[in-house]
Amino acid sequence: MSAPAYREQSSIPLEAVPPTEPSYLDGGGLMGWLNTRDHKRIGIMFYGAVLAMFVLGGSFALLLRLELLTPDRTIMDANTYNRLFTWHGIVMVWLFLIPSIPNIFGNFVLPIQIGARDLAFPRLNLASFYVYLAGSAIVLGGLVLGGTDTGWTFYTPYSETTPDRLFPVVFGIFVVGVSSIFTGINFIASVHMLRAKGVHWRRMPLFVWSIYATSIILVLATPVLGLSVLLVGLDHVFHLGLFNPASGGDPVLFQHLFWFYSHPAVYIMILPAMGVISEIVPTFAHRRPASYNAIAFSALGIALVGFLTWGHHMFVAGMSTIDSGIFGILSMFVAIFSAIKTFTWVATLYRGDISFNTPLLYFFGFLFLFMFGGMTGVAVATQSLDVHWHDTYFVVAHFHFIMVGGSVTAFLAAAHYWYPKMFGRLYSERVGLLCATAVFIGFVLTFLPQFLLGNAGMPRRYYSYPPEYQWLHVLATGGAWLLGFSVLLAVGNLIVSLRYGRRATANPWDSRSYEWLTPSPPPPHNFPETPVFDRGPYDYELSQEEVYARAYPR
Amino acid sequence: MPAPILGEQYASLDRQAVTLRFGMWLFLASELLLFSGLFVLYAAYRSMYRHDFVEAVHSNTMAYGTANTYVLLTSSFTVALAVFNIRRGALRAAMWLVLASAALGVTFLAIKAVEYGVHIREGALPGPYYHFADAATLGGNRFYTLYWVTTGAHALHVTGGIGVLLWTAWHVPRGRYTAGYHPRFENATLYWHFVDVMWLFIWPIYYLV
Amino acid sequence: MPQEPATNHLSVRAYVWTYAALLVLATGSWMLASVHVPGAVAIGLGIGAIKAFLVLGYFMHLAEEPFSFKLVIAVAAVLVAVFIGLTALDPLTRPALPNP
Amino acid sequence: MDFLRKLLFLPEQASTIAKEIDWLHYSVILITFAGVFLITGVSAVFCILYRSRRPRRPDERRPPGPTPPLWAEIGLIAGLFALFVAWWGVGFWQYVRLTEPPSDTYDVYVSAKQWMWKFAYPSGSHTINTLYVPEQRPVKLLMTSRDVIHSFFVPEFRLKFDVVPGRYHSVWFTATKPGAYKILCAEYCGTDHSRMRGEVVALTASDFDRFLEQDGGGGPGDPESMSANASEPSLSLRGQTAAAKYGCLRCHSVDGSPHIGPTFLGLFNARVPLEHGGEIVADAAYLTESMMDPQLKLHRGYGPVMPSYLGYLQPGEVSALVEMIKSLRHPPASAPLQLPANRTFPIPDAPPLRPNAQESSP
Repeated sequence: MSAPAYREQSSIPLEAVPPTEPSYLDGGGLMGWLNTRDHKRIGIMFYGAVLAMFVLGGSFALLLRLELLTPDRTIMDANTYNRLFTWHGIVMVWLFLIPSIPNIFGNFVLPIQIGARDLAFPRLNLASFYVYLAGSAIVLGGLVLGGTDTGWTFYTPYSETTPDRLFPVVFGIFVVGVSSIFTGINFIASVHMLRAKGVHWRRMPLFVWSIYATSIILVLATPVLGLSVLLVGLDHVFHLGLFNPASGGDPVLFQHLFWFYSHPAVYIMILPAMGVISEIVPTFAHRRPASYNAIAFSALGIALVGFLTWGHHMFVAGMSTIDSGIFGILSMFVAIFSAIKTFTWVATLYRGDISFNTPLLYFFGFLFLFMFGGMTGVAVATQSLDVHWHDTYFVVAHFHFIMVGGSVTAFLAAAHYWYPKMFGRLYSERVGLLCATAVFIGFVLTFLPQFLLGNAGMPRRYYSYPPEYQWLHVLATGGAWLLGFSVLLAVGNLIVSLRYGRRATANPWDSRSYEWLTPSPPPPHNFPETPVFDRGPYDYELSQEEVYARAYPR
Repeated sequence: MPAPILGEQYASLDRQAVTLRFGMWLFLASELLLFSGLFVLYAAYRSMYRHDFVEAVHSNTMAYGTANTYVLLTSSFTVALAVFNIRRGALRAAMWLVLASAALGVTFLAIKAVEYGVHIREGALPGPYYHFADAATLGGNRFYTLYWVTTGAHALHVTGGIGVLLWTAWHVPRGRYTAGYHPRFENATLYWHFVDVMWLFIWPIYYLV
Repeated sequence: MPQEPATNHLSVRAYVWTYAALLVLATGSWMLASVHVPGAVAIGLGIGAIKAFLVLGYFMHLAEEPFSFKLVIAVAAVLVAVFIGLTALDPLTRPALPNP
Repeated sequence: MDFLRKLLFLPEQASTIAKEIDWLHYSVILITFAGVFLITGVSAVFCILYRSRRPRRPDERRPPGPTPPLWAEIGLIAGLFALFVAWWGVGFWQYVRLTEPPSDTYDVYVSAKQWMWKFAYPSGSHTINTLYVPEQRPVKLLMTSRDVIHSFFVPEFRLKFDVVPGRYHSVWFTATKPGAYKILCAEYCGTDHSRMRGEVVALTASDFDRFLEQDGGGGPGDPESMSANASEPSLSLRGQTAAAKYGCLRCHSVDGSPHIGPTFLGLFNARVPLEHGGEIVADAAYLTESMMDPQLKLHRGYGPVMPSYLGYLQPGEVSALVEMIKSLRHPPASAPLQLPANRTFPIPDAPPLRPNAQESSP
């Protein structure tokens, strides 16, 4: 039931693969890190940068919630508030959520999970990191110089006429997009070309499938975002009026362009999270996923059908009724794929051999919140209901259930799940379980009231609001601060364990997936010897010894 | 002649070459979606201003655009021949063919510059600067604004492509490519072809129909 | 120094024929533009697509590449079509209260 | 049901459509809730039933676990899909009803700007931030914006639609009972977005008539609109001014005689034969379109000579012109203006509002 059970099986994997080399963490000095081509080191560098962005975006959120404590001014004026929610959106979406799981855990784990020594284009990978840093610097620079108050959606014609410093911000987003495309190309090429002998398509771990599906979106949707925000930037600087009705333009067209990226972007954020969950559930239930195909193909389904649903953000924007209807039904298809995944996860628990560790507790939170978010997603995709809910707190709550309840919870789950592999230590299980519970409670407290606020008619992006909404806002603010502190505590637990945690074995969770075949932390070239696989990643019917024997034939 | 470096993650040079080309195709797919946004705008505005757009197309400088089509098609041909030659190991021929393609690219830009000059003189400028007498409508304004943005983006890509071609040609005599292993050479040509393909769609919608 | 290509790569003749076909198609599309025919847009874009197909298949050697390469371009092309189609459908089917 | 509505914090149902939409709302939310709790509950039960009870051994082999039968998977997916499609069907049907007004509506022109709402009534009066409508009668709003995108949102009516510059959007509703309801701007529009609020005041038929009669001078209790209104002629009068200003009357007569263009007299809602075949009802949509893109659907028998007025006509002028044409019906112009235009009235009695509706708009 609890963690100590693992102590007894400590040394077997290590004996099977004796660590003959230093780990990837050792040596090289500062330049060895900054100039590295090692996907694991690049992943760790992304970890640092992305966490910093998370803290930044999170503190914006806490300030916003503080302001909403009272119906009128609490700590800031309307202009500051409008800037702050814009920054919160921009930082969280582009600088935290999009790169978070793919660039940290995807980078670190994906090559190992396909049995490769590195990604296909290691230099491109490093370039992706520095391009990301440069883009973030430009965005943050633009924010420091005065920022922008358009909201992260940059709707025209407001964004074309607002007197703020828009160009550096959108240009920075464009640059960050380039980094995303680099990463996506790298992942797709690696999955196609670098799988080790024996890892055929249906033997890939499910996390690889979801990162692969994510990369398709990264490569094919991001350029459209780059284009549309640059066009807005150009309009802002040169007043071309591309989307400005004063010169015959159509503001709704910008929304088409914007959501063609930004709806699939939601799947960029949630698909990797689903991949993490698809790894955690079989590992802790110690059994094969109830249906491998269902999870793998629904990931591809989400990625591709996700491209066809962008119009459901525009039901009341003045889109034609026929187009609305088409987008409405296409949106329902995506929900089906997510439902398939959810059922499969739950079915995997059935008659398993379940050990209850922090990642599984996070999975629990994820399951509830993601389903709630997903089902309210179906609700807001129902057109007549969306008319009432559109641009209210209901929508805010819905996408935070997916983005925070889904992606951030899965991010924390992944941080705990792969922690032993990345750093060779175990975190404190007790604090971990406590934090997972606190994160869940804080989250529900923050966002459940927001559904009710939305029902009551509270529009989003409101600095001041009718006083009858106040007590729900107070609840949400309290929850937000609880959520903030519990996330900090969870991260603190991981940081403290870097130094004080017990040493981890190669396979502390008794998993069968490929990344647990290497020592913890892995050597620079991932595998002590080139693996040749004669088994799948979820073969729990094999014993530990067989598992090793079927990956390293002698 | 230095031997090509095999990355530790690859089983063979062939595998590495295929992967590099595959990466390039992925990048091209990404670029295609970038241009698609501009085509979307064209399609949408054309459906809003049908008559204005037809009128504006006929007012456009068709001779320049058509000349440029032939220039780009020819450069595509020469750069394809360059690949043919490097596969045979005829390095010098390959280099000269690449340089010829780059020269054709410069020709394209020169014609484009002259054409832009015509537009500027006629007042067919984007957005608020538009005062073109032959298509003095809001739709005409839309058409030429999109025209400038689209061909401008394309011209930027052509400029980048010329840079890549020159860089590639510079490396040919330095023994970077061999008959057996030249994925980066092929990637440079792929990029150039892509620029050509985009023009194949820009040309009819902005100059012909 | 020059050696025969190792695999079944294209011959010079194939390149020349492709080039000739491209020139013919370009000229054809140009001439069509001067006579007014119904569906000129579709014809113009269709000819453009054929030309693009030739360049992709032969000049860019997509025909020789593995299936995965073709799939990448096919998926991208389908997405572009959907993107253009569903977006242009909106202004085409809006109620006619266009502009104040 | 009312209990459920309050539990969900939904505001009261004050339009005809609100009740129907709420039915869908309840069923979607209840099924959603049930599903989420059921599945989470099942997985919690699994976690307890199948928890690991013994220490791990390295030579342990575990059974692969059962795979759910295919028919169960397909059945579940198909059932879910049917449910979603049913929701979509109902939702889309209601959405179409929301966007397509009945024919006999009372029309109000809405123009939004940062950060206020202006409502212009066919009688020529207009009000700021407060919209007066008759109860039990369909009201159509023709909305446009003068600057950026706004969104007209009345929670009690379950009604929201973006107000986009450069275009007219029409929405309609029927208020079911007298009262005052919040108008909120739901699309972010700048600094005072959250203060861009207003009120819909639904009046009984007799009160509304009284409002119309007395309102040649101004909206009740709204000094700003009153002063603005005192010198403001009716919409159709302003249409006449606009028609003179843009030279419409040089080609279009108002007395029924054909000229370079078709006459305005009796044009509204007449069936017009088209140059390229077919015919069309000359409603507000067609008239507006013909001002912007005259050649698109040309009246048969007239040359393609009219220029486009796109970009020249101000937003209010289009609606004024349409109202003007509307007023010119057969028999010849008995009363193009239903109200004496420039008379001032004493401030009318406050309409009967419910107590909670007294909150004034900013």
